Amino acid sequence: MDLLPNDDEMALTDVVRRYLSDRAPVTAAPPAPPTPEMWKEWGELGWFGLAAPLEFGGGGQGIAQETLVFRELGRVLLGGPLVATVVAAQVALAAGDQQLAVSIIAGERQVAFAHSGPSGITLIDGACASHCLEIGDHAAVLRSVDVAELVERPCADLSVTLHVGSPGPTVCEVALDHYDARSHALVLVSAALVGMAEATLEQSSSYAKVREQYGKPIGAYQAVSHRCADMATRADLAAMQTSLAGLSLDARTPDAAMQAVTAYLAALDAGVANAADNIQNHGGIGFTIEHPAYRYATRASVLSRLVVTKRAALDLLLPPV
Amino acid sequence: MDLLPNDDEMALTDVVRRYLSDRAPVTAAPPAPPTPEMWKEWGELGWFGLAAPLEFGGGGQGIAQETLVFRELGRVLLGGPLVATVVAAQVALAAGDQQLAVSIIAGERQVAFAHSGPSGITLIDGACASHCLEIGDHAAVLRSVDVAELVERPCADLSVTLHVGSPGPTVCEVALDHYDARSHALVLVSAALVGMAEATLEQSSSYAKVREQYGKPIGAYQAVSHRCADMATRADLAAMQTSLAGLSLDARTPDAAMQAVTAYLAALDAGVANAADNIQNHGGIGFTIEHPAYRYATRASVLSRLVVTKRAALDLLLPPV
Amino acid sequence: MDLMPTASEEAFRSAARAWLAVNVPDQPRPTEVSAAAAYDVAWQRKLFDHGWAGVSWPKEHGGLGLSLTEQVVWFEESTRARAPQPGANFIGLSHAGPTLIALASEEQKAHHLPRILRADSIWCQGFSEPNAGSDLAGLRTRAVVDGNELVVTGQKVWTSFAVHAQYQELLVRTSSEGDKHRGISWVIGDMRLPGIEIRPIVTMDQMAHFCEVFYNDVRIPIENVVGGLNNGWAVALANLGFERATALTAAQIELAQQVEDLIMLARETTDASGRALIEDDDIRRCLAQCRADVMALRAMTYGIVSRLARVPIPGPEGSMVRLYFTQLVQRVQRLAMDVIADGALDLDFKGTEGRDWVRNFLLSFKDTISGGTKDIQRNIIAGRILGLPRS
Amino acid sequence: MDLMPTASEEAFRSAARAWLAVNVPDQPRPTEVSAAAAYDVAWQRKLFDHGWAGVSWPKEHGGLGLSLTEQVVWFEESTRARAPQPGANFIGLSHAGPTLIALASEEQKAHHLPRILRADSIWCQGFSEPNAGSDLAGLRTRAVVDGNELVVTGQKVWTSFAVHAQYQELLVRTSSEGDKHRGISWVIGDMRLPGIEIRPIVTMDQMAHFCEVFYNDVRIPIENVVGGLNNGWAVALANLGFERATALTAAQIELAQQVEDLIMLARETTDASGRALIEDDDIRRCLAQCRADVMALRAMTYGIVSRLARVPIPGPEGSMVRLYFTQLVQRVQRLAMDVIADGALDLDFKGTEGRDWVRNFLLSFKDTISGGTKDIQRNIIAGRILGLPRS
Repeated sequence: MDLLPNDDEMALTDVVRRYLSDRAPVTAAPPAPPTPEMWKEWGELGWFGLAAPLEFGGGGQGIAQETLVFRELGRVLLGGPLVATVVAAQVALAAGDQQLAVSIIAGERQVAFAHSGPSGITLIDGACASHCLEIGDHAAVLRSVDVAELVERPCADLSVTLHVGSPGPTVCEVALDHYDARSHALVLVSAALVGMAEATLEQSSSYAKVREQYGKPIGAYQAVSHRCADMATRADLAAMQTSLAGLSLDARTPDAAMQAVTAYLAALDAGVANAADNIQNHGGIGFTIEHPAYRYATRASVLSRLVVTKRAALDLLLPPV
Repeated sequence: MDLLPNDDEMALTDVVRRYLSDRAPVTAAPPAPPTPEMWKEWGELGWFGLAAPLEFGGGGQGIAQETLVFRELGRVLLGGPLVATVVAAQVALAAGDQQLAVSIIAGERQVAFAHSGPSGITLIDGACASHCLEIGDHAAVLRSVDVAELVERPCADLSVTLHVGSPGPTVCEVALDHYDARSHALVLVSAALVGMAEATLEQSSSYAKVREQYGKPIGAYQAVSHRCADMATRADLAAMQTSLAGLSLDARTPDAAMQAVTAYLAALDAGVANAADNIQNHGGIGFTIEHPAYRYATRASVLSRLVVTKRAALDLLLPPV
Repeated sequence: MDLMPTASEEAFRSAARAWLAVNVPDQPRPTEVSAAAAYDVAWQRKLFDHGWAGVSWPKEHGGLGLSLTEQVVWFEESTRARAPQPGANFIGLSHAGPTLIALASEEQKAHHLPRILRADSIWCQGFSEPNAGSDLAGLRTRAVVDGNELVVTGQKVWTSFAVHAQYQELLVRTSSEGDKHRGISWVIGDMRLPGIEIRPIVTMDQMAHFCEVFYNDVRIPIENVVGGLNNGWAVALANLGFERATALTAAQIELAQQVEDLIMLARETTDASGRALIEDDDIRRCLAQCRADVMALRAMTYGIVSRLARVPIPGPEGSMVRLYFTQLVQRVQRLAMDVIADGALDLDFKGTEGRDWVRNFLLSFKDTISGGTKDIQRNIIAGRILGLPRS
Repeated sequence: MDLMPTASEEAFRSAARAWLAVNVPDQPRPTEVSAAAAYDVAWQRKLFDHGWAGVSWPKEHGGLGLSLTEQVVWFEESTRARAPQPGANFIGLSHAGPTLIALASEEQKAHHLPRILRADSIWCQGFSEPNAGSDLAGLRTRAVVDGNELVVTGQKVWTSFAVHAQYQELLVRTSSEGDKHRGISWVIGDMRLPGIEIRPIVTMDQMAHFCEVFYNDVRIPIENVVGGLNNGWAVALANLGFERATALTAAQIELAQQVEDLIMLARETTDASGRALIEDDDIRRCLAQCRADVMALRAMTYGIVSRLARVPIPGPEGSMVRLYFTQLVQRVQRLAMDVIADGALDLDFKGTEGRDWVRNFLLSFKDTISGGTKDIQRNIIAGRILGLPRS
């Protein structure tokens, strides 16, 4: 049992982190959705199939390793339907549509999450998506989608797009019993939230050392320092549980699905609460669009509705009788 | 609209407070249940019928004034079935049993709350009770009871007694529509909890000024001082809402029952959370039986189950559909 | 203790209710800030024209000369009728106005107070600076006396409606000697003077609720100082006291209404399985808790009014109301996101009565920061109410 | 990252599970403290006799010489089998023992370690004093060197099992010069020496879990100092590190079991209307949240074990575990009071598996105080992990 990265895994983290700090550092202004060119580049970096078999262009590693990458992507609030795309590749593989899987893994297609409702589907972050993925209670369904035919709505997170309308036909459908798309998605969302919780902790902690009020750095006040201590505790709890959940899915342990839901609950709490505390620690500048702090709060809000809500997650952990 | 005591009301508070600081100051050791003699004296002081008509030995005042007395009784954790006795007198009056009412108001009888369960009734604080009061969903029922025939159990609050067994016959029953025994009881419990919240705030605040660690009074640390600020806020909120609820019951406003439930929710939160914070602020000594701090926590636990639980109170405020 | 309204309070309530029933505008307040300000001005002017402006303001300055209780009754009735909030007129009506009433010269009062009530002039606040937030007394915007003028240089921030305001309650440093609390002056600043530059700041709800204001040798007549040169800290404290006491009452009552709207929404909204959200014990009890909390908040505010009826100077108790209220707003707005469910992703989602639930949620992040952070409120409670030593 | 147990870990788990299945005592641990101590000693001796004592202790001192992972496996299996917890042997096994292993002389180790493992000697702790709680380094119990003896005078408090203990890990002031952190020594104290008086302290669960210990010219051989004279602060810090790292693992796993017991109880208990408590969405989700929280706590502990496998010195991370764990205990115990409903009034109420729910609830008030308050844990996290300035 080892929840910390080994040397290879630390190298993986480093490569991703260096690429992102170079190419996609977090900004106060919401960035535009990733272009198909950028997406292709990320596919070449292996982000969409790290846990997929080598023969389909995947990385042949595990979901545990994917969580390390997604922590980094979360840390800088990288845009685009990253989680849905990774999971969609596995759905396609599980359904036997290897060609689709290969093109997704290669970064040639974006797949966005969709939620069905009375007025059709809502596509989250699907501005450039060719397909959409909906995870129901029993199965994951992959459909084609033509974004041009959907109506755009403004999203609470302006770096995320929302489209409403009708999807195209079903391309493949895989029972969760066969491939647990929900758990995979929850663990990747958790990893992104962990990265966000860590990033906001770092922002608060750095700011508390330099921002002065009443002639002292604000980090010398327990009101601030103890809030930071709670942020650190939440982030560590969520990070460790997310690693454990990733490893559990890879090992197909009997409790893997429960571990994934638990990771999501811990990471959601850390992502949401740390984002709010980070805004609080920054004071006025924290709730303006001139500092990235607010984007962690709006992104956490989106992630809290990407796969299942918190209450639905609790219901998975202890179902209604 | 005036939620603060006028001169007469302040004088009432003063008299009670002076009597209690003389005769029944709060102690670390749990005191024995009040004797019949003490009870008689309290009856003569007017504590059991302040809001009852003068002709039955009552004080001819209102529930609002009763809340001022019960704040003081709560503050020193006075023992005995005080709330049930006051409410029982009104139940007897509403049922037309004036003789019983007069004897209760005079302090000649103690009436304790009872809860029915599969194994009979549980009598709370009824060591010297001649009757027991059960408030159901629709009516308040007063029964005679012979404590000698019940089995004693140890209570989490050692200054409170618990007895289990069968009650005697029903003496009177009054629909809540006719006399809202539940709201009256909730407001008096709220007042006691407010007194407790204020007492624990005062204990913490005093201790924080004199207890030193690392060469400073602990009240100079925001971890402690901000906890105290939260205690003060809870106590004030609960105090104001309890006064408003008492006045609303006296004025029979349409929202009086809702005001009473709200008072209970605010006061329960203040009583429970302040007791816990007070123990925390006192450190080690706080959770021993050598300081009164622990008694506020155990008493709040008893009061939280005396009339309705918190969840049941929320259900009164917004009933299940 | 007394619940019974006086006959005149009752009469005032009936009259207000009757007038509001037919006069509240149908169209909701616009979301965009300039349009919202125009809407606020129109409403305030209508109130003035019909004799409802300045309920608790002195009659000689155009008010109704009634008590704070009637002011609260007005807030209650106007929220009940879903009338507009003070909005852009908030600083004038609840900050600057009361300060002028208490401390300004007769000339200043005669000039400014009716204009505030008639919404002829919008006021804004110029207190905080980039390096003087919680530590407000650390402000550095300098005002040098030059003849009978003050020459102001510096920068303010978090100024609401700076673009729309005619006047500003401006705190400037007029002396840098001795304790930082001395040497501050409270000045009536005309926002149209040369040398003032305004830059709107967009907050996370994508609206420009605040501005930065830059002062480059702005010349203000020295008679615009209120309460005496170098005495501005005391003036500002009184002002903050007003804010923390009852100025938020209208917003508090509106929050209670939002909770009722949410309960309604939870009855109307179904989850994926077709069950109404209100049938979920967990959601229902969260809503019930909010209902209790806004009711108790009302009592807490009545407590403040009761205290002010005895001692007419706002004490530190307002910090308890503010601490409780601002955290409660955040709790209610977070719960709203659960109730509107998938709507929470849609920035323009409208609920009952056209409420901007998502923008309200986003804007609520500011509540425990602006007007004194929750940490500062706790410092005030600990220090000034409980007498605990300073940290 | 790696989940797979090694073959030897697997073998250890199977063997432990098999042995525990037939050896766990039927009778529950008595509530009364002396009877509980006797019960703990009997169990530890049985473990020793069957070769299960000191899983991660060195072989040469009677342990099994296995890794910390196997130690955690032992805790998991023994809690799963509802075996007794270390109880009275906690200080010896998790505090004093590891400290002696790290820093004591060969003679001291040879004498004490097997006795701890065999439960021949119970150990207690002598750290806190009435005026040295959070500020432990402010301790004043004096030890004067007199020839080859220390003469100890003073008072300790919050000592568990002082009445039953043979030895004590005792912190005394051996120098009052310079910084208060220097001049402290860590001493092996024999609790049966003349001049020691013990007074039990009853806590709010009505049990005597703690004692005050008074020292009147107690003479302790100077060779009982461990880690060098005046070097006790460093020794104690290492010791606290052990506690905050993995010593609480057994208690954490037990908490997970309590949550499952509560879920069971909520299925079996009905409310006044005859509905099972588990059917209430609110109670069910509170229980689900606790289930998630104890699972995540386990991951956090594995994280500590993973760190210790890389750097075998406990770091400040243990404070995060302790901060989270102690607050979680209180949350679980409070929820338990809701689930047992009217049973919450009855001090002797027994639930599933004979758990003392009410006493556990009462005792949980101490959890965020003893072993370093939650405020102190946050100070450590802020200062030593995040590098924030001291207040």
